[in-house]
Amino acid sequence: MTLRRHFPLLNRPGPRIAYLDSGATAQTPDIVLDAVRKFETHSRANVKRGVHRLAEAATEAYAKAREQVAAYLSVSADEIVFTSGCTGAINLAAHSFGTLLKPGDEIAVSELEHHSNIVPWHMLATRSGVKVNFLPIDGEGRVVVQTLSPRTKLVALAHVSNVTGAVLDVAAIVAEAKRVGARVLLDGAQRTPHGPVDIPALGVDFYAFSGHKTFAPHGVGVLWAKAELLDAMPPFLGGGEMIASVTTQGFTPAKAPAKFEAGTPPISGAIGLGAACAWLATLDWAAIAAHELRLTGRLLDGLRAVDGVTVIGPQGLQCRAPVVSFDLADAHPHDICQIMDRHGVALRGGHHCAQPLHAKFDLAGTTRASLALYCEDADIDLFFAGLAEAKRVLT
Amino acid sequence: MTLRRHFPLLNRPGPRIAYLDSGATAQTPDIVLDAVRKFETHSRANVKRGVHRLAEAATEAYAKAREQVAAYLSVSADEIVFTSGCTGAINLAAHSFGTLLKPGDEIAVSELEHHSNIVPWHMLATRSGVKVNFLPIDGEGRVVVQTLSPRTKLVALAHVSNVTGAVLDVAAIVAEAKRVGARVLLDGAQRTPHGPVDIPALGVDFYAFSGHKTFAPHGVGVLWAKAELLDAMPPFLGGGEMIASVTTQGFTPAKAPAKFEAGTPPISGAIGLGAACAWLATLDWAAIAAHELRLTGRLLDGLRAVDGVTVIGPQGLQCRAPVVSFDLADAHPHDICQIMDRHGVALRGGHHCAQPLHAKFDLAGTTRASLALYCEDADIDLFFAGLAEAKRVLT
Amino acid sequence: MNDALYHDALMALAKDRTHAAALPPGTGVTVDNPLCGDRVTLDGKLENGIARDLRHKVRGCALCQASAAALARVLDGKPAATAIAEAQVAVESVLAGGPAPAPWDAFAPVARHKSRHDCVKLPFSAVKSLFSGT
Amino acid sequence: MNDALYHDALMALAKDRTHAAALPPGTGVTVDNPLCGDRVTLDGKLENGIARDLRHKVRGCALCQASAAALARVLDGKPAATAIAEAQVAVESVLAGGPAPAPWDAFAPVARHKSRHDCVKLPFSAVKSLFSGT
Ligand SMILES: Cc1ncc(COP(=O)(O)O)c(C=O)c1O
Ligand SMILES: Cc1ncc(COP(=O)(O)O)c(C=O)c1O
Repeated sequence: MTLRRHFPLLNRPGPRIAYLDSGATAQTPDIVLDAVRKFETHSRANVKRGVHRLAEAATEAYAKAREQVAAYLSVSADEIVFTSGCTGAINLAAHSFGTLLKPGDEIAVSELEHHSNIVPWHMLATRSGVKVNFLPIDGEGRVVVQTLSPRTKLVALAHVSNVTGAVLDVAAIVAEAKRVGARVLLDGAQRTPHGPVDIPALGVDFYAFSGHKTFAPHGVGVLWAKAELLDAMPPFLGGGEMIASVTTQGFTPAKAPAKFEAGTPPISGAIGLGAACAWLATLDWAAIAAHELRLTGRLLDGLRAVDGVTVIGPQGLQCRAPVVSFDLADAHPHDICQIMDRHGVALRGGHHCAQPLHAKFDLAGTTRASLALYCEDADIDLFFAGLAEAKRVLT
Repeated sequence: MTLRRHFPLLNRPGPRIAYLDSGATAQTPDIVLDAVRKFETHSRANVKRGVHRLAEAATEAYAKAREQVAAYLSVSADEIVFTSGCTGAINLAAHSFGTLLKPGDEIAVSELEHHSNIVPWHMLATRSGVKVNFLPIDGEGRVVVQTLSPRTKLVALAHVSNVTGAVLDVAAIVAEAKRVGARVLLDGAQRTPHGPVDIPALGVDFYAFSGHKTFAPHGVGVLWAKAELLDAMPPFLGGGEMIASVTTQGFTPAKAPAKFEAGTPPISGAIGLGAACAWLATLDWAAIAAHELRLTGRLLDGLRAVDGVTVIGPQGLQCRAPVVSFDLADAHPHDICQIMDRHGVALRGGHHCAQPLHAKFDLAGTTRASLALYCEDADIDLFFAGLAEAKRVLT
Repeated sequence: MNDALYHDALMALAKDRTHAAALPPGTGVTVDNPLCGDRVTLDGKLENGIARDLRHKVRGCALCQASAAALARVLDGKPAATAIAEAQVAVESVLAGGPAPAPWDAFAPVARHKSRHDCVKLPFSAVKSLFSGT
Repeated sequence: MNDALYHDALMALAKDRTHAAALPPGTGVTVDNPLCGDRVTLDGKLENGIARDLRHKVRGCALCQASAAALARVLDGKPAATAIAEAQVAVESVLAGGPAPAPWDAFAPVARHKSRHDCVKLPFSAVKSLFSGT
């Protein structure tokens, strides 16, 4: 693999950085940095309404970004809403779709969700008397598809778990949701960094993800929703650009996606995300997937051989993304991460914003290695060298 | 003035760009671009919870940005909430402070507000039965400070109008608000680009502004609020990083400002904004203010001399920011802007997200020139050359 | 064709008052472009499919004015369905940078300015809405 | 002082079980750091201002363990008020990169790692809360 060379941070002079924290924030390639820099130095302006040449260029670049993101997801550009991030996207859905729900309606999430796909629904429950149900997870950290209550109006689940790496059985969930007439929202934060997503083939209704985990800038994310839903949903945030008209008496919202993009959008972030999606779309994903899976296999095999290690998540490679979390005897994840850092290995330790999942496994936290397309065997080598040292010092 | 040389877009080879659209989005200096690039190539990672060296560096840079912004406003860093923009900041206030209000409580805005400081309050009114009152404006486009209803709980006003350039009489508003026990929110979007703001001296309770109008990246903004208010207000968006704990039953929010920063924040944007504030704090604002005012005077004098031109806003320079909007006979603002663009002049035409103000003056739109510290006499020369041509062609 | 948007032929159309009228509220149909505030009111009738008495009132930019004038000119006294279809083809061609017969050739420089295309198209929405009931 | 955080002196403190105990829920006081999940439970009593029977239970990282052990060691049998104040001065100095007497000198390498300072400070919150009622 030679993709690593596109990432300036990973190619700085000095000892190798084994960046195994891509699940938190992925590194960003030259092509994205250049797209953002070009905007800032050649066409920086506000979008929409402006007719001078910079405003026209900015508006076109922003529109193109929407097309590039849409193409990555095989959907139509006017179903793409740019948000502040995946969290912003899920909150938008919780508010706008949430206002269409009635007390007594139910929403299903799972025990493995990221807090960003739990707390907005807890808040909606408090606001509006909707009930939040939690689908259980099995011993391998996979969502168990259960019979849904007939009052379920929405099933909101992680496409890929940010802790266990388990890939959701989307077909089974969509079938069960259809049976009870519920909509399906996928939190794709951990899925979009691993290749284009064919949303129509998935058959879901909402899809949310973040720019910064998909090799693009921080501060931008996406909510995709079916046009009919975007039309039916009231706006969430109020402000400039999301209106057709405003008086002292009230306002009329604009059409989607503008209706959901109040105020000046994260223009440079969206342009960076568009560039990232366009670049990712050119890559050989069969090869990358095989590569990511092989490295994941090395992690799983190597961890199995270490006394006192338990992998929290699927033990095999089936339906699995390159995210591996583990517990090492009594050692605290922060201590493990700190020692690994001295070996140049970037890991994350803690509850990974998934306390219910950790409570289920009776752990305060785990240590997580999460890979991306730029990871190589040398990173895995460093990981195991660091782990041996951590084990020696801490246990 | 030599500040222009710091702005790469304004120094591109080729004919001069007379960028008079800073009220929409300001240009960005090298120092901000470099700060962002340095983050992306040297310490890109997610903030908080991470203990590897990149995460530590990112967390420190993000914390430093908060300090830099706080210093620019003379407030304490833990009263600074990073948001997606000024619109995001006002929506946060409308939701979180809004939930503390009761039906029958009143909020005062004015007829000159930007839609971002109207629509969130209209939406709050619909949600919760709060009433929105509009303070009138006078013939010069200034808010008239009137006796407030005793039920007023919040007065939310633009510190500087994005159409008329009028600077609010903050002391008078704060005195009247205090009299009825109302809080004061200032929308500082058009104020922060013109020098440090001494918030404690203003005596207000909330302050909102945008990064991209303050020479920093898009996709970031700030809500400042008094610590006691941040403590009293419930969170707005739910997600990672804003919680102390989460279970399947509910959640406990973290302390402010984390409580209001759900999910991964706009890290690079905040770092850019911090760098911008730190740079701005080093400049000679007495000189810049005099310079901006002199150029504004040239605009006002020159426009007065053109047959058929009406300036919408204060006719003099007293309590006035460098924003000048005008109407030219029957010519449509977009036509004016388009012709000006051929002269390299970037203006904005339309309702500037202030339809109630334009309705008051019985206009569909105006043409606006908005200045920043990098503007020079040559820009004003180009403006008048272009305007003569626009007048010749269009009227 | 000149690159300047506001060349003489276009401004002549924009200032052409032949079919302009001070239509009181409630007359004909009115369409809006909320993005730029343009508003077109159009009135007229069909007699055996022939468009008659076309009158427009435009609160909008020169491009919108010119487009409304051009449309009224090519429609008045013609079989509406065909004339509208032909005008539509012409305007789409010219906005895509292609050729078009007079008076639509006057809009050629607009092709490069995507943000202004809607200004030219607004009168087309109005005419379709005006004659859609028939 | 070694640059490695987890040098022998620090790990010896972290593994020092002298004052460790399996405190059942409800014993002593418990403080949390929600950011990293560390939790310290501390028990003990004051006799004429002298700290006695200090016992800690830490679910947390090695730094937090070591700090709890060090604190129990320097407090047990000493006048609580002065000993806590001295320990506080020492730990603040060492985390700011300054000098400190043993056992606090073991924490010197933590100075460079701001994200870990709270781990060291958590047992101090516990002890202040434990003895605040007195
Ligand atoms: C599965 C999952 N969902 C949601 C999020 C939230 O994303 P963000 O913090 O970028 O809004 C994350 C990342 O932290 C995640 O891993
Ligand atoms: C006075 C005023 N308030 C609020 C805003 C909204 O700012 P933003 O679009 O950056 O959220 C603007 C800018 O458009 C403004 O000029």
